[in-house]
Amino acid sequence: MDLRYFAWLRERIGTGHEVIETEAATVAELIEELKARSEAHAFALSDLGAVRAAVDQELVEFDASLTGAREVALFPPMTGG
Amino acid sequence: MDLRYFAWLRERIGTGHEVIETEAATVAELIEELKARSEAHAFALSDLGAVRAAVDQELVEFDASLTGAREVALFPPMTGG
Amino acid sequence: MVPVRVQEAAFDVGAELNEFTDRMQGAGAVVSFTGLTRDLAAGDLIAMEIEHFPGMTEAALGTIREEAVTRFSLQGALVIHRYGRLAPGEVIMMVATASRHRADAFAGAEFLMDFLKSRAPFWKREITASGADWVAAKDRDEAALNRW
Amino acid sequence: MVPVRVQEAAFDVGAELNEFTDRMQGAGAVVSFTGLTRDLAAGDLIAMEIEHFPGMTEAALGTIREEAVTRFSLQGALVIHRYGRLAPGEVIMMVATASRHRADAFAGAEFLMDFLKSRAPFWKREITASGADWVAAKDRDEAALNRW
Repeated sequence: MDLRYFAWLRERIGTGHEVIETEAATVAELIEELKARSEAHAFALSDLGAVRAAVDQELVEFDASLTGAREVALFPPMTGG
Repeated sequence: MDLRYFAWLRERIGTGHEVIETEAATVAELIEELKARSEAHAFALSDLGAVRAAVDQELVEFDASLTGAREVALFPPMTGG
Repeated sequence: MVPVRVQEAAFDVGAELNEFTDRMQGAGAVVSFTGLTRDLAAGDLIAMEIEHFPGMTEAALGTIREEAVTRFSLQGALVIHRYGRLAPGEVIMMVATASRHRADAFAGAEFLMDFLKSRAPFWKREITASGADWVAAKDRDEAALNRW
Repeated sequence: MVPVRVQEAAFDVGAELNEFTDRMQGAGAVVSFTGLTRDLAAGDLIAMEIEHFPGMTEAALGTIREEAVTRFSLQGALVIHRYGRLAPGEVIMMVATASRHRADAFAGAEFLMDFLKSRAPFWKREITASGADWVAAKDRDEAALNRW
């Protein structure tokens, strides 16, 4: 699965893109897996109130299913405009 | 006193400007005087719900005093913008 | 630049907006409103004629503008309104507001429009194939003032 | 003209607004919003960097735009948003809306801005003399969504 990170999440994890194998059924499960992946991941994902997720470029809640998903993006709350 | 009329009030009265002598103490009294002036005035001023007034270029209510006033303008509700 | 203008001549909304924005140093938000002559009724509008009360118009717009600037802490506000004969699709008027945050710029522009609409001495007349009619004031325009 | 554009290059707000307005035949009201990089903190902003999520950004803005058009019966809506490095006072983005009556054009533009702000994948970073900081999302921006 393709993972994409943006803004300070990207900076803390140290990359904007990685490819992983996962059996996670939901975004929440995926995030738990990622936190175990490295200290950087754990730090970046320590405050989930400040994390938003998109599955295949659609904003979702953490309980969203990953069935059929090809890409998950994690990032801070958006600040456009 | 200078009187000015605008829009359909001007058209119905037949002039945009006239000068009159008046002892009217308020706009309401002035309007009553004007209605007695001609049929055209009476017709133009028959529906006071559709008449607005300005004394010396400031919007006022009909009970506004005319003490010291030099000009009274009467016109329909405004439709700018 | 004069922040309130009442004129017969057409003007370039984009150029006015750019010039206004350039002068609003430190503003984060600029809102503009443009009013155009629509083809109102059955698609047969030939022209819109706008009468106004020279002198009072400028004073009323100036007062409304000052009130908007104070009330919404605007960094600037611009009002341009035309009078005379306009073709369908022509620009009648514009307002622009600038503020630090977007909510104030939006509120300031809406406030300006609401008051300008019912408190500035302009009267519109539509010329159609079947004659000329003064545009009636709308109850909702008067009601719009109550929210402020 | 493409109604949603995400680009690094600067653009001319006035020219875009004029072009948009020219295409809105029959509209009586056009509203524009322009967002500018303010000198936010202690007056020492050197630059604003805007990161985005290519592909998702265009899709999200397109969805928000469609929703605004449907909801407020707009005759048209335009969204242009930049990314990359911007100097203080530069234009970040604009929206424009057109409708028959002014209330819809205003509401449509505010709706677009509220959703764009918290639902389109842009992230701002301020570069100042003392370093670089990601701009924090504001509670009031999230709260602004609840009114719609």
